[in-house]
Amino acid sequence: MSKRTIIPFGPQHPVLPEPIQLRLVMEEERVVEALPAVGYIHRGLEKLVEKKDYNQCVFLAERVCGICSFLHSVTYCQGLEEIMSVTIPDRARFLRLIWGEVHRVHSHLLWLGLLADSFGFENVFMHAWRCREMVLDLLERTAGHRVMLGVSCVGGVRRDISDEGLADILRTVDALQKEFDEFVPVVLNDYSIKQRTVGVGKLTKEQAAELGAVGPVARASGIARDFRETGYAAYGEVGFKIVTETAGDCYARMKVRCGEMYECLNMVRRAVAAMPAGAINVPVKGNPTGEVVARLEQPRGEVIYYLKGNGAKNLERMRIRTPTFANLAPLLAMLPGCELADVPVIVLSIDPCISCTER
Amino acid sequence: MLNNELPVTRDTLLNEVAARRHQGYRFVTVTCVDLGDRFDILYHFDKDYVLYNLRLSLGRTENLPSISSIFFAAVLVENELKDLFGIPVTDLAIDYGGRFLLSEGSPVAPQRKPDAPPAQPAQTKDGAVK
Amino acid sequence: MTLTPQMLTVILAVVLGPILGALVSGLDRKITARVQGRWGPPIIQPFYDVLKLLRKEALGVNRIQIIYVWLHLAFMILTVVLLAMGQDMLMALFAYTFSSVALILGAMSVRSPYSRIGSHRKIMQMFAYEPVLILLIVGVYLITGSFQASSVAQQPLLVKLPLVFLTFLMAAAIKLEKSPFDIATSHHAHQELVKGITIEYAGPYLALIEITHFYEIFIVFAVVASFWATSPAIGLGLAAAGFLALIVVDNVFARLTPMWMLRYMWTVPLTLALSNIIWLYCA
Amino acid sequence: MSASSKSPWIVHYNCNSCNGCDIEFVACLTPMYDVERFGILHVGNPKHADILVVTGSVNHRDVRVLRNVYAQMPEPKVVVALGVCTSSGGIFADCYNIFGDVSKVIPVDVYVPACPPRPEAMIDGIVQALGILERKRAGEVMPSAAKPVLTLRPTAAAEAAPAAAQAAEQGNA
Amino acid sequence: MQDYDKLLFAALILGPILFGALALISPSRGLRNAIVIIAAILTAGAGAFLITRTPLQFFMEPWTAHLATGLEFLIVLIVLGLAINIRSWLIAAMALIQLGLAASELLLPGQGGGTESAAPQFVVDNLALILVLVVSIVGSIICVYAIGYMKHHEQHAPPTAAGSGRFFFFLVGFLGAMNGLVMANDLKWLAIFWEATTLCSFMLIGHDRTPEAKNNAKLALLINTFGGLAMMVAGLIAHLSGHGENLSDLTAGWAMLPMALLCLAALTKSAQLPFQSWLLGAMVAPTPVSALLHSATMVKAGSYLVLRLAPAFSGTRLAVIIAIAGAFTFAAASALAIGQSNGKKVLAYSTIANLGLIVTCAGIGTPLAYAAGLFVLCFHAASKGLLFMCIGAIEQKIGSRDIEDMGGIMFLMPVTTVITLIGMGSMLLPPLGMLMSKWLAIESAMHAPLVLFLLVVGSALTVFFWAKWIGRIQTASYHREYKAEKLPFTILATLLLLVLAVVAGGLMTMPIFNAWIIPVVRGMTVAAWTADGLAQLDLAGQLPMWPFLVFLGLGLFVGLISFARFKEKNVREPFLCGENIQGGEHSYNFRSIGDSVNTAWSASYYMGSFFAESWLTPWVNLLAWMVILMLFGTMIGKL
Amino acid sequence: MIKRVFSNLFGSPATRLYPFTRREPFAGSRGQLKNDIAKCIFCGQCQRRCPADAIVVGKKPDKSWAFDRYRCIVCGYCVEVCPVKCLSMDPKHGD
Ligand code: SF4
Ligand code: SF4
Ligand code: SF4
Ligand code: SF4
Ligand code: SF4
Ligand code: SF4
Ligand code: SF4
Ligand code: SF4
Repeated sequence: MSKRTIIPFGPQHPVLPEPIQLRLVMEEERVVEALPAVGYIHRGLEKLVEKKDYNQCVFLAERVCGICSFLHSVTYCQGLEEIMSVTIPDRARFLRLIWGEVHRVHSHLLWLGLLADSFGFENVFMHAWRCREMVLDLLERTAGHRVMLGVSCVGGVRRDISDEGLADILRTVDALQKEFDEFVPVVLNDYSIKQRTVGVGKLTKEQAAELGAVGPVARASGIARDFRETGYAAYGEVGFKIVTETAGDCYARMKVRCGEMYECLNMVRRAVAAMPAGAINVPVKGNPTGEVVARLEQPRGEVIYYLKGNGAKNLERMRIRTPTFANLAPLLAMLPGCELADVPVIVLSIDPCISCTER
Repeated sequence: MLNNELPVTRDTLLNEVAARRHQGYRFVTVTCVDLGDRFDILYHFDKDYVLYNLRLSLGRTENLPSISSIFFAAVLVENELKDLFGIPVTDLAIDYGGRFLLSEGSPVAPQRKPDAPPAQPAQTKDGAVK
Repeated sequence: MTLTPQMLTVILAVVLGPILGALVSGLDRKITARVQGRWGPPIIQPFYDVLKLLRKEALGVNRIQIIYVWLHLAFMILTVVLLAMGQDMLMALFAYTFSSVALILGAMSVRSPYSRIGSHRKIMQMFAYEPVLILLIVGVYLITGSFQASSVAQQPLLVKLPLVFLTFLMAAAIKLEKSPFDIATSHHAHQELVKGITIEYAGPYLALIEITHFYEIFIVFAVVASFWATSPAIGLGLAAAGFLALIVVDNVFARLTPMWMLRYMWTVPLTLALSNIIWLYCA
Repeated sequence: MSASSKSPWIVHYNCNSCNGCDIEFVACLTPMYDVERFGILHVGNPKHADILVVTGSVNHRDVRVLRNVYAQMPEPKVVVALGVCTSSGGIFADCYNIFGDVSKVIPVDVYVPACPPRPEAMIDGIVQALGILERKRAGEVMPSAAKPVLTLRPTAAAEAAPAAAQAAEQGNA
Repeated sequence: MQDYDKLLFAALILGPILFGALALISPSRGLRNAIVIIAAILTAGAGAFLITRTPLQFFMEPWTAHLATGLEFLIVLIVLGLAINIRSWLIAAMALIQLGLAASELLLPGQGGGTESAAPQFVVDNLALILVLVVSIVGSIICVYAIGYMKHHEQHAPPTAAGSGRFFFFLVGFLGAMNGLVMANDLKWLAIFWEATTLCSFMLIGHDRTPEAKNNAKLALLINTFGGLAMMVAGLIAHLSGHGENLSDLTAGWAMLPMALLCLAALTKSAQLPFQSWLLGAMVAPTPVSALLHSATMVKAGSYLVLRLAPAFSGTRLAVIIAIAGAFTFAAASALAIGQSNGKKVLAYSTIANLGLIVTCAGIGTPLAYAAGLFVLCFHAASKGLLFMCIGAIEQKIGSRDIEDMGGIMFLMPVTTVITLIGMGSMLLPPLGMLMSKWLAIESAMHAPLVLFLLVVGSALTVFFWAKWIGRIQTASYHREYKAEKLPFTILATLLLLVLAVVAGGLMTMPIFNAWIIPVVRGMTVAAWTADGLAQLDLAGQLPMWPFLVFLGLGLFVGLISFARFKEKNVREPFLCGENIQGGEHSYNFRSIGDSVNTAWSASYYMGSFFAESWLTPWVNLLAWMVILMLFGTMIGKL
Repeated sequence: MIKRVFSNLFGSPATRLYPFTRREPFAGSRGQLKNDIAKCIFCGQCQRRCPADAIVVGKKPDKSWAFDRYRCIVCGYCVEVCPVKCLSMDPKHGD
């Protein structure tokens, strides 16, 4: 028999929060081939646009993913607003930014916890998720739900944040900043974490460009690409610093995301300060006609919605390409040559989200 | 009609894709729209936040050459086209044999409009592997 | 047959050993939870776990694994008996080693890659800590001139074996599957091997492994305490300190890889233990 | 309560979840909610588990996985379904690749509705499952969980209709 | 010396050679088999009878000295002829030197006694007795096993293979040579039998006459001739220096240089590092050859010689180096075994390691160590002989000797597999013999830090390769059917016989130790031994067996009950992340890419980065050569 | 990390001992849907807008409002569109 080990890694595997299978071929514990088997979470929701009208689909878009749920609905709404030539009020743009960035913090904290868990650092996992509870409480107070904010609509947002709510946001942001100041340097300087991440899952800049990596994965390999630079929502006004690293390993990805968490807090502060008054949405009349590709930067990178309407209240076609879909090919390039113990670390280092990837 | 759109045919597709690669574009994704009589297949590329799109109009039974030899990253989405639209994509770098997203018991080519019968024969029991 | 004090010790150790081990394990979970800012389970949780497991359906993959799990337990108890009898320590170590080997063989007998990879890692673990344990015995021998476990009561060993003590704690971290060495199996679900070596055992068989583990915990901390066997109070204090140190280390370390473990255990602790031993030879 | 319900070990399978339910379930393990208080361990392995937590509806590929996972759990075992996807498919009920809700594949003992349910609601559901686990261990055969539809009628009509009829309507939909 | 002692003596040495010759000329297979079986029974019986007659001394007629000289010339000439035949000029050169040595011994007058000394030419003391028993009992069993094995082998062997008649001649005759070797006291006779075993081994390794077999046979001849050369030089020096050309004289007096040379010869024969290569190469031979020559007996000749000399050099620097050389071999060979997936090579390395352990014990030289050495020798012969026989049977069945191919043999050949498991278990399981021996060895090494360290490393390594091998062969899936196994009668009978011996001996280790080994050791008079050391021996003998037996018994008993009560309905597939394909015997198949069917498989670890033979060998050989040099470095100080 | 370990060990745990300690849900939080049936005019708006088909409104002679909790995704869209505002979101998640 073969000297090679062949194992299914997933779909039901506790290290993988979502079902996906990697068929690993290993020599002892060194991975020589890793191929993904997907489809454990494919529902076919793109086709639901034929059954639900374009307003209902805002909620559908939100449930493409339960992590950056809000950002999905925003992408969808931005796309429709472009087709239908709707200009949304300024306050709505700022609110979208605030919720978006708070979402990014929660997503990155969640990721940090799961990554720590993948290399058995339970304490970091627990602490990251403890901080994340602060963010989720904030979301529930401002939007009415911890996960599915349900505040997006075509033409703006459904819900306003009062001045008191904004003050609440600032307080939480400060509290988070305090936690990060204590916690993030500890994590980044920990000997054992470095052992498990430095030099693991390397992706060179050339590979990243070639294979179309997006988001923190690309930025950790030295590609300074971040769609917030295009200034959608209120990013143009609020401005932000793009965080990049060059090493291209798991540690660099961790550093990028940690840096982004700080940057998120800064943006939220600036957005609250610059928050314009006024309406939060405009009424939208008629049905969409035409096609558009809407893109924005999710916690995991560039998400793309292709939307096509033909004048009916149901869209003709919706297609979603998520950041994880783009990062799968780079992942396959990172795995061969690593050790079995590194597989979960590398997989989680791209912050995979299979749910929206398979739709 | 999208911005930066270029119509291509099956014959010019690979050359155009190669040209994008040469110009430093990044492969973004492929979108397929079933127009009922034909497929619109959109290849999206990006450079400096600007999209460039190739639009290929494909007959309902025509083969589609894979671009995975030029952009490896396209292999997954091309498998998806094969699965969901039943489009025979040829020369895939990794071929999931029509069982990429779908499995035993799934509908065949579910995103294909119903009036056109699937060009692919029904899936075999075990599916094919690469 | 009259009940000699020695027999009494043996019976006490066999009966109370696992109970103490379970309590230590429960305390471990509670303190770990607190260290992580959580409330944690009740301290007697391990008892609930074992009782529950004993009453679950006895699933298995094949029959061979069952024999081994019993041997695993039997040789662990044998180790306790030998130590309690004050018998030869090296022989006790061999019995103990075979207990682990039995678990490994049981886990290897199933055609489950996760279980088998876990077994191989367990072998690597044994390979990593075994020398340290033998050196511990060498150290004791050099001090007391005897291999008998009963000889440790003669004087506080810690005085002459400080480095060996340290390395024994490292070996204990491996034995108890603590970070950074929790590679063959883990109390924690999120491990690449899921449950590694124990993955194919269910219900009562898993309970047997748990009970064996309680014995193992008991042995480990009994050995820690025996570094100051002249005074039970200091010995217990030593065990408590070692216990806390293990929990803290568990919580400030990521799990590291098998290769790292081998490289580490064959350099740092081995050097420490060896220098301690060499110093004893020279002294 | 005996040892069975004081030491429930959980295995979790995410079928088609959008992650919403998933991460809320994970949150239950973290300091704020800490279900280990109840002796709950997330073991990740069906062979060690007492409770199978399912999130999401089942698609055609998940069917076999879910069946396998369930089959590999030793008796007694209970299934807790988190989120509306598990109980009806939720918003995705009409998707083409959905095989059905969880009860079409394995018997479900507790449903926790909402999208996603709050961690508190999940804890409620799991605590409820503990009772069922206990009774199953005692040998009771437990019926699968019901998913009653709440039907309200105009107040006047409600007066007219006998209360019993209304109760009947609330039965298994 | 009584007449029937002479008969016994002849039966042990000449008997096997005679029967071997009969086997060679016997016209039919049936007759040959009968001859082999009779020879085996007679030899074993004679060996057993020797127990009652020990100690014995044989004084030969004076004319036999000339016979010895003649035989010595004959053998050297044969070697020379062979060397020329296979075009190995190095061997030829060594043979020529040997010729010269033999001649010069005739010409140069010895100082003092020489052959006229009153020492007996052959001696049977307890040490020799133990070896005779090992050779004539284990060896005979293996010869019988070979009957069944060779029948199958003839059908599958390459067409170049020599006839089975010749095979049995060397195989059976070898027992005689070996018995002669261990009983010889006179250095000349020792050298004759020594060379005879070399020749036998050359013929048997080359039996299949494939290029590989020929090459490896050549290598064996080369290295062993080198050892033989060292031995003859030792003889010459003894002759010249007047220390007496008898082992008993050597052991009584001080003769460091000849002793060192004899040790060198011993190291080559027992394949200690850096001379291990020939033994590994020898594994191309049919398995009975490996079992007989290369684990159970011939290699024991080397360790026997070291044990024989040990009392004499005990306490000297030579002893220290010998102990280190052995311990180093133990550790290094164990490490090398980890990287091997060829089952026979693993056995070979394990053999080398255990011989190293014996050599170590001889080097340490305390009573406890000496006892440990004897213990290893006996138990290793039985266990390893058994294992080789098992692997031979397995190899003939599955057509491979690769460990990774042995998965699932549980179903194919349940009887052999269980016996193999017991054999392997006997290497690991307390209180069985091998483990107890290792225990004694480590305890006796406590005062030699370097040796101790090497032993510790080695014993940690041993677990690795045994565990993974056991793990592989016993792997079972519930739903597969056990096949009834058909083994040739001779193979089955010998396997059962030997496994019974291993188990019975294993369960009675401490009684055997107390009743046998301790008296043997106590019966020796060694100047360097202290009362303390002897007390240690007794203390070790006091290890109670009952806890082991009780718990082993309990564990097995309860385990077997659970085994029997395990119900089919409780069987579940192994965990494969939920993607098992249920039902059928292949429950370890899973669905993967595109719903394809895949087989889960986990290969054993060989830790190539640490333990690869190819890169480890040069380094350990280098170190081993340094140890050998030190062996003679100690002489320089003395001379 | 060691600092964190000790501050946690000697501090009090973050755990909220649900269900023994309950926190009042935030105002405006979406827990579950409630219908003040006395006000309902059975117009069917909620049914038409509900993205999850969780509501079935019985028309004329046999007026009814049937709500399937096990379908409702708690989005609050129906609350928004109900013309008489008889629908509301209870911040509590259970009964
Ligand atoms: S990663 Fe999260 S969701 Fe997945 S098993 Fe672990 S705790 Fe559960
Ligand atoms: S990548 Fe997709 S699934 Fe993941 S968080 Fe973003 S939107 Fe959600
Ligand atoms: S992969 Fe992403 S969405 Fe999935 S569990 Fe992990 S963090 Fe959540
Ligand atoms: S993994 Fe171990 S240390 Fe962590 S909580 Fe579980 S039992 Fe405690
Ligand atoms: S119930 Fe809602 S949150 Fe849960 S998986 Fe389904 S869509 Fe996601
Ligand atoms: S929209 Fe309001 S009034 Fe109309 S049916 Fe629904 S609940 Fe009743
Ligand atoms: S309320 Fe809306 S749905 Fe009802 S009749 Fe008026 S417009 Fe139509
Ligand atoms: S809350 Fe949303 S899902 Fe629930 S009934 Fe109302 S519209 Fe439907």
